[in-house]
Amino acid sequence: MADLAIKPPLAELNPPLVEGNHSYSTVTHTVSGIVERKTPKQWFIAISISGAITLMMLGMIGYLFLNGVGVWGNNSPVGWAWDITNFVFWIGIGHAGTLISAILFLFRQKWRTSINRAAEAMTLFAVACALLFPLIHVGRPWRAYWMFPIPNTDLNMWQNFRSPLLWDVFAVSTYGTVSALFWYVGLLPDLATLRDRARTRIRQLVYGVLSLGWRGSARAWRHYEMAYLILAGLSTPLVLSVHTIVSFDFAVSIIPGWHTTIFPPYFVAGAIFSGFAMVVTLMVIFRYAFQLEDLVTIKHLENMNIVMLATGSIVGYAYATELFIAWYSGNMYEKFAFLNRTTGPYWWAYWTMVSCNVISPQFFWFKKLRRNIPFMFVISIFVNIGMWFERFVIIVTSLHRDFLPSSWGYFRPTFVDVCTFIGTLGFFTTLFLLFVRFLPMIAISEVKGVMPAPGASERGQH
Amino acid sequence: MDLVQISNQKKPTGAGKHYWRSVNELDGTAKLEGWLDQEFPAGPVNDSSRRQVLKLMGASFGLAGLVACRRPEEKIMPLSKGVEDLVPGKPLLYNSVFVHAGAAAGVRVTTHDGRPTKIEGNPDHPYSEGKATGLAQGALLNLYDPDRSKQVSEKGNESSWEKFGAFAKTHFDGVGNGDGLRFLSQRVVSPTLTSVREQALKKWPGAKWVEWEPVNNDNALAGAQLAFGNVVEAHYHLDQADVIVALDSDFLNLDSPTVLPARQFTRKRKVTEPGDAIARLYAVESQFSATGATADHRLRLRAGAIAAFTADLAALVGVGESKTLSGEKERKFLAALAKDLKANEGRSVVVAGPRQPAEVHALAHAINQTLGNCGKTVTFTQALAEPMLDGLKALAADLSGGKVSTLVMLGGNPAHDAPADLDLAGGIGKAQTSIHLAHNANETSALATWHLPEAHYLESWGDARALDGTVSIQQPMILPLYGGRSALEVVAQLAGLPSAKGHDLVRGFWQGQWPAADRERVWRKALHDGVVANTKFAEAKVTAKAPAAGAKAPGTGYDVAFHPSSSLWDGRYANNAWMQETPEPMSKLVWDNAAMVSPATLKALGATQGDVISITVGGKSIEAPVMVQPGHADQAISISLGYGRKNAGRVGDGVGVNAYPIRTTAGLHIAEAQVAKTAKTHKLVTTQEHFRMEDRPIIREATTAQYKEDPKFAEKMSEMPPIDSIYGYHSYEQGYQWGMAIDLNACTGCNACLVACQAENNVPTVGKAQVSRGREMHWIRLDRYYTGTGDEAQSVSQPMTCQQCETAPCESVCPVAATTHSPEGLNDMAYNRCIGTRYCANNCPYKVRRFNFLNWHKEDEEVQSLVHNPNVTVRMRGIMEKCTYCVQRIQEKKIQAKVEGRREIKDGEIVTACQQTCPADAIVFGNIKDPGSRVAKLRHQERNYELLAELNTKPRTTYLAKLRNPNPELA
Amino acid sequence: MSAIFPKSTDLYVRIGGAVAVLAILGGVGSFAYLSHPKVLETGYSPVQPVPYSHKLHAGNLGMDCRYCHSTVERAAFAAIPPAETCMNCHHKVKEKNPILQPVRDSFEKGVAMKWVKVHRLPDYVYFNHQAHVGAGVSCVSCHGRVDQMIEVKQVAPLSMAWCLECHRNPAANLRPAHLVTRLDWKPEGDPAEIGRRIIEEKHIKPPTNCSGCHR
Amino acid sequence: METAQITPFAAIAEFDTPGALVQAAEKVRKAGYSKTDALTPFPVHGIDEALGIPRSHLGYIVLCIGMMGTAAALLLQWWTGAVDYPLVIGGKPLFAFEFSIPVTFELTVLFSSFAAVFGMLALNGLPRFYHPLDNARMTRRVSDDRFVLVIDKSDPKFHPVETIGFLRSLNPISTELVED
Repeated sequence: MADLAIKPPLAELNPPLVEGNHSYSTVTHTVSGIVERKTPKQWFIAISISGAITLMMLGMIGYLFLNGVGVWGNNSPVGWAWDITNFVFWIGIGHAGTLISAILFLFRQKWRTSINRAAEAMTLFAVACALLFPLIHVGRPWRAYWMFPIPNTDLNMWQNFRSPLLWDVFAVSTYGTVSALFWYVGLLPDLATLRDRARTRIRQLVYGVLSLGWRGSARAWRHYEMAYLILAGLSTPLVLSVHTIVSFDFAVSIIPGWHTTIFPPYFVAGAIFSGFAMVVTLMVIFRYAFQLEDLVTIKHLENMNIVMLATGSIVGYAYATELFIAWYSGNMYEKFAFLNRTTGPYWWAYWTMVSCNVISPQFFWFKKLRRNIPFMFVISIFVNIGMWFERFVIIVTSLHRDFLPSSWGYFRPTFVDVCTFIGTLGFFTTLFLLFVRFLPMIAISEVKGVMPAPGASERGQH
Repeated sequence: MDLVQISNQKKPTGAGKHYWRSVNELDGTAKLEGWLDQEFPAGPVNDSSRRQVLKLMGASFGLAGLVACRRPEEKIMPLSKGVEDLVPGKPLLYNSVFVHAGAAAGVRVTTHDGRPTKIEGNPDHPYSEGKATGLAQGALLNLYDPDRSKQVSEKGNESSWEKFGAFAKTHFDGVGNGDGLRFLSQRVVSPTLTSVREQALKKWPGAKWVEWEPVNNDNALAGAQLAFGNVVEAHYHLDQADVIVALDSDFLNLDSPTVLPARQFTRKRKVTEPGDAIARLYAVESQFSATGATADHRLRLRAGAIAAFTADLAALVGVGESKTLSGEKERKFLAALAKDLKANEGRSVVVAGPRQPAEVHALAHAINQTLGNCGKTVTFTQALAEPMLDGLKALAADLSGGKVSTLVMLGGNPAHDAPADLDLAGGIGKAQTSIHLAHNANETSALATWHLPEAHYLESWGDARALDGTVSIQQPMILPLYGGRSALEVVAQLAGLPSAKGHDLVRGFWQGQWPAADRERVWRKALHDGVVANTKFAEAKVTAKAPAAGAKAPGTGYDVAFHPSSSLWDGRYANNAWMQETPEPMSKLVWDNAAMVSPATLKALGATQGDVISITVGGKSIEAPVMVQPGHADQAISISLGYGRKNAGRVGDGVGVNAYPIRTTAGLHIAEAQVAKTAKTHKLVTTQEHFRMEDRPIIREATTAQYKEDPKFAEKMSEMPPIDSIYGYHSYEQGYQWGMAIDLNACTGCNACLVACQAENNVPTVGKAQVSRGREMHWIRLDRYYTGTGDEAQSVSQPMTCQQCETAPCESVCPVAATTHSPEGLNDMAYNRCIGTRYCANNCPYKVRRFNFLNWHKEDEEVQSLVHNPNVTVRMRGIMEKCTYCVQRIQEKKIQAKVEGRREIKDGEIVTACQQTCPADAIVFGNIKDPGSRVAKLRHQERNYELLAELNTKPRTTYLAKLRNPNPELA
Repeated sequence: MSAIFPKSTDLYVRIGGAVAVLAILGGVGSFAYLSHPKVLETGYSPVQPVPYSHKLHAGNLGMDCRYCHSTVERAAFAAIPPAETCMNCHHKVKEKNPILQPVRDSFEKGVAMKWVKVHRLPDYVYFNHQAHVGAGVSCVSCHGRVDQMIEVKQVAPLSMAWCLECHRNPAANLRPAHLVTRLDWKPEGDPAEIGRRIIEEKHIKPPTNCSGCHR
Repeated sequence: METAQITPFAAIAEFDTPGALVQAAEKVRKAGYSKTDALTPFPVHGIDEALGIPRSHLGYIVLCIGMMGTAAALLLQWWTGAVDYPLVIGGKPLFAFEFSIPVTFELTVLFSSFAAVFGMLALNGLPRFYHPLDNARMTRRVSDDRFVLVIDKSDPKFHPVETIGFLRSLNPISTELVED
């Protein structure tokens, strides 16, 4: 309540985070309503489509397991292609969620509250899609468990901790676990809300069990807030470390175009960039679909667009630096690698990447454009495409022409490559649809926390 | 006997699978035949796919597998009787002989429990010296070809040897003095068969015996006839020559024999000190050959113009009157060449290739004589045989004239590969009875009344002469898998000789040649050594006449030159997957042949690579995809024979283009053709797609002069920034430290090492579609780079295999430690630990790691797995594999030394498969810590360099820079 | 409002939780135990086509292992004897015994005996009897007291970990090479000391890197 | 319906704004009640001070377990790589601090997060599916827009009648005596 005094001036600086005249109960009602209302027809249509695509993905994976990695276009020298491209793409998407929920939390960015729940969900589902690829890209998936240090009595074999790929295993699995915990902790109070509003016995039982008997006692809130703060504090370095380590897969190698010291920051920026783009894509759709315009305001979207503008420019700067260093280093292999990227057989991929990632976000310098819903939607899609291409460019164009020209080659995807990737999009959408159907897609209790207190006495709290 | 035994080809269990017979049992008694049959394979079973299933089950079962914990029963089936010198699991070596292009090359065959698994050269044979060509080694796979004919058949219906025997008895008693009887065989170089032939012809005086090989040395023989008045064989001693001129001759790769010339030549090219002199090679040729690539000076001249060039050269060195048929460029070349030759009288040699007409050979002989080379760098002996084309013409005439009632074809595929204008296919139909003996039921078998399965040379007794007359006994290692018989046996049977058993015939014949006293000893020695003592021909003293009338100038059309395929030869190896996937040395083309043209010609044709062109010779035409060969002569096309088979089998059918239809008696080697571009295109697949070095110091080269003044040139070619490891380095001081040195100055890019590795390490083949995806599996590849302009290109070749880096980038990145370093400096690869992330391959700067993208053994039949080396794991899909310096050979020798109580392994005791077979001795393996070892000595030469040393990978394989010895006047 | 869950719920939940934890621990434990090669692999003793007793031949009659497994010192593989070897004696001894009929058939008809393999390594493991016997590793180290087995039984796990134990410190399993087939041999004095001496004179350095056994 | 027969569990009062709750809470503390609590839909600032609830110790728990994570990671990498099966890989040392950093960091974070979450649940005695307060009429809305003040019967000053009376004096929306 310390900041009550300075609320009026603040209000002039900052537009309200919740528009329309909402009270606690109306917020509760608006959000819970989505879950309690009868399922709309469109939802069934949507999920049956995305479900079908998911099934196709499973089919593709089955086909892959039966025949081997050869059903993809991967070859020698291009040992990694769409598989790892998709992996990095999805991991990158994931990062926005953690960033919004953790880093913005530490920076006391209150506007995060109405988008962090959905963003974290997105993180989880993106990580789920990402985790798929390290598992299925190996030649003998039934031996994938050898990547974990499970005590083995017969072989007496362990892992090689010098391998960035192994670091990845630890980083990504940790990231997945922690994000899940963080998300669930955030859900507890809202699950309790749903439990208390539940009419039917089943809902009571399900949400009753899920909410673990949360009752919002002040003594519980105290530990709760501490836990939330700690998790935020842990997730912040974690999220940075994850994409740093992912970038190590390349930076630690010796392949020109991979062996680059700026990868960690460059990858993290790119991850945030792509993640925010995905959040915007989703939010634009769902705030419209569920009439959440009051809670997810144009202000929220604008803020995210500003972040995209910033990170997009950083990424563009990174591209420029790469080229400069390649030229400046005087290393013939390095020089060639980047010349080949920009003018070689994959020039089209490189320039798609540049125009989508560097040029398109520049429009957000204009307030009008960054507050224009259809426009930002289109741009966010472009950015998603561009960031996929960034990973493709880094992985494939570096591999297909390295040191010895005799072993140079060219990569062409097969239909299995394509369908598997499209499949993950379906898988992601399916998970997200299930989420918005059965769980509160906005953090109710947190939003209440940042609302001006209702009238009864003038004394609200922050 | 269950399949696992066969599938993994190890844990030899005595009589595991009985294809086996020890030498002295081979004249097998009925009883032995008996137990052979009973232990014969029940029939092909697709084993690898079965293994696949087990693997998947093993994966999915989890605990279930544990509860039902007892394994599937595995049987051990010992021999019912012990067999002399068979120690289960110990390989047995036999000397035998491989006949190629009408001459013998001694081979040493490794057998594991009765399965021949590897062919190497016989060290005691003059034309092998322990080395073998890719073809000689690859021919092994034909033994296990599942498409080999397994049945005697009459008019396409199943029959049997018994039925055929009965038929033959009556039929051949009925041919009277044999007026209507004709024999058509491949080149006969077997003394025994020759004697049997004589007996047959004595029985049927009216009969005729014709020989035919589509790739033959008629021109050379005719050339000798022209020059000396009688048919003699020229033997070149390249190790005696300082200046060598190859006139359309590819003695390093294509022209047989190649092993001996390659050895002689490279011996003359080796250097130990910067000052050392090396031979100088001039090549004048149409297509870009391995020899041309090695040459110090190369003149590209369309095949038809070489005759004129030779005439001019002859004139310049004082043979015949002077003509000037050649152009400006040629004259400059000629002047310098002639000068160089004159300056090296008695130490030079001119070699004409088999595709050049008799006149060119005659001129070459005359030049050599004038230069006083005869008796020094070239000697002569009697020839093994006469030219064969005329005989075939006569036979064709008789056939079409209906003079032939019975035609016996022993091996070969005449209906397919005889000159088109003779229409033998049509002729064969005219003979009332035609009998065809062949490995596979091929195009000819389809036309014959009787088809008889022929035994592989590893399955049958025989003997053969080398070009110098040396005789080797051909002894089988394995009883015929499909009950085939050899030509020798069939002829003997037809002629009604007392015994038609190969062993009796061969042994009987030779026993007759030797004094009764020590027959047995000589016989055993001959078998043991692989050569029969004192069978060399005596040197023939001949003098060349003044050359015949001058050569004519080339025509105005395109020259099309036919040459054998370096992989399929004349087509007989078309169903051999190893050979199909062995890249053509210059273009790296696999699973196809193409019309090779120069960049200029391609432009002239208005075509791009892969466009199909039609080549018309005398009204007949074929369509072939066109491919650019830098350095090829303009207005000329080279196309290799042996492709486009219709009845080769599952591997060879419909692969490539059949060039025989435009090959006529008039233009058997070089013909004038009309060429036109068609609308069609065809996908050509190569194992290498980029042939420029991009100014990277990959293959380092200098002239001998440059080397002399700057011995360290090779190292200086890459600026090496001082980089270091943050960890410091692991020390490799203890025990053996294996390393390899490859002398680029010796390597001719002949592929012998590649095939040797394939056989030794069970390297799978993947097929055209997969190669096009860059998934070929060769552990050692020969990188080919072109320098200079597209037209006047020079070319260099570099064997590339795992460099066994001390700070291996591949090892650090493997998450499961499947690839680690051995204390002896080997980059170990544990297939059974590999999960297939492919990270190691990505991080390998040499890109020598190979990944099993799919199960390459899916379609294998059981018999195909018999070729596997039991000492090397057969890799399943999803696994990374690579060269291990033949670690199985290292372990074998180490164990042997231990058991013999030796502390040290001698230098050269361990040889890798590639090193073992390299005709040029370009690859040397050994202990680099032993200063006395050959590898250590080579590494201490100044031209030694580490490839990509700037990456600090510390490779154990190093290269010795290439040297050329150009003529200053042409520089 | 009335509570959703009855008062007793939490007690049951906690009990249930405890049980679940125990169950999981038990499951993991038993899996680890069952999957251990010592349990999974040892004790395998299939029925053979002829009830050949090693106890009788190698034990009571005191025949040397190498009489039948003759190649053990010369090759990677210790040969299973051909029927011929059996007949060397059995054409006089028990030449009518019906149990031996399969052996006689094999000998006369040339049909191989179908013995069932007891000691089996995976395809990708290259074990070499010659090398081990030569170094002085006794048969008993891997095969146990075969001379006391009526039916041969696998006694050692033959797992990689088990192999490595010995490859890391072989001393305990070494003896003078001429005694390798003396399954009942007891060293006079400290076996470790004997081992050390043999390692010394024979330069025994068993490999522990991959290519030592996998190729 | 307060009668002497029933066994009370707590006395509770309901407010409609966080401000009101906090004011009331202060009075309750001043009145000497210590076994008190508040049920709120979101963490209300100042309530801890108002009711005199001490700070959470969760941080220390997390720190200890996090350190255990660090140790475990380093031990794992050192023991497996350098002790149990030392293999030369890429010519690098069997164990080195440099290449151990990533995994060590990740495991530290993993352990800490588990500590934070399960520590929090443990400190709050969760999961707890039954609670006497569930029987109260008004507690249903604390997860929506109501703020409830609780005085537990274990409080020495607790008396069913007087405590309720005292609560009424804080002008709540309503009060209730919750049965056990």
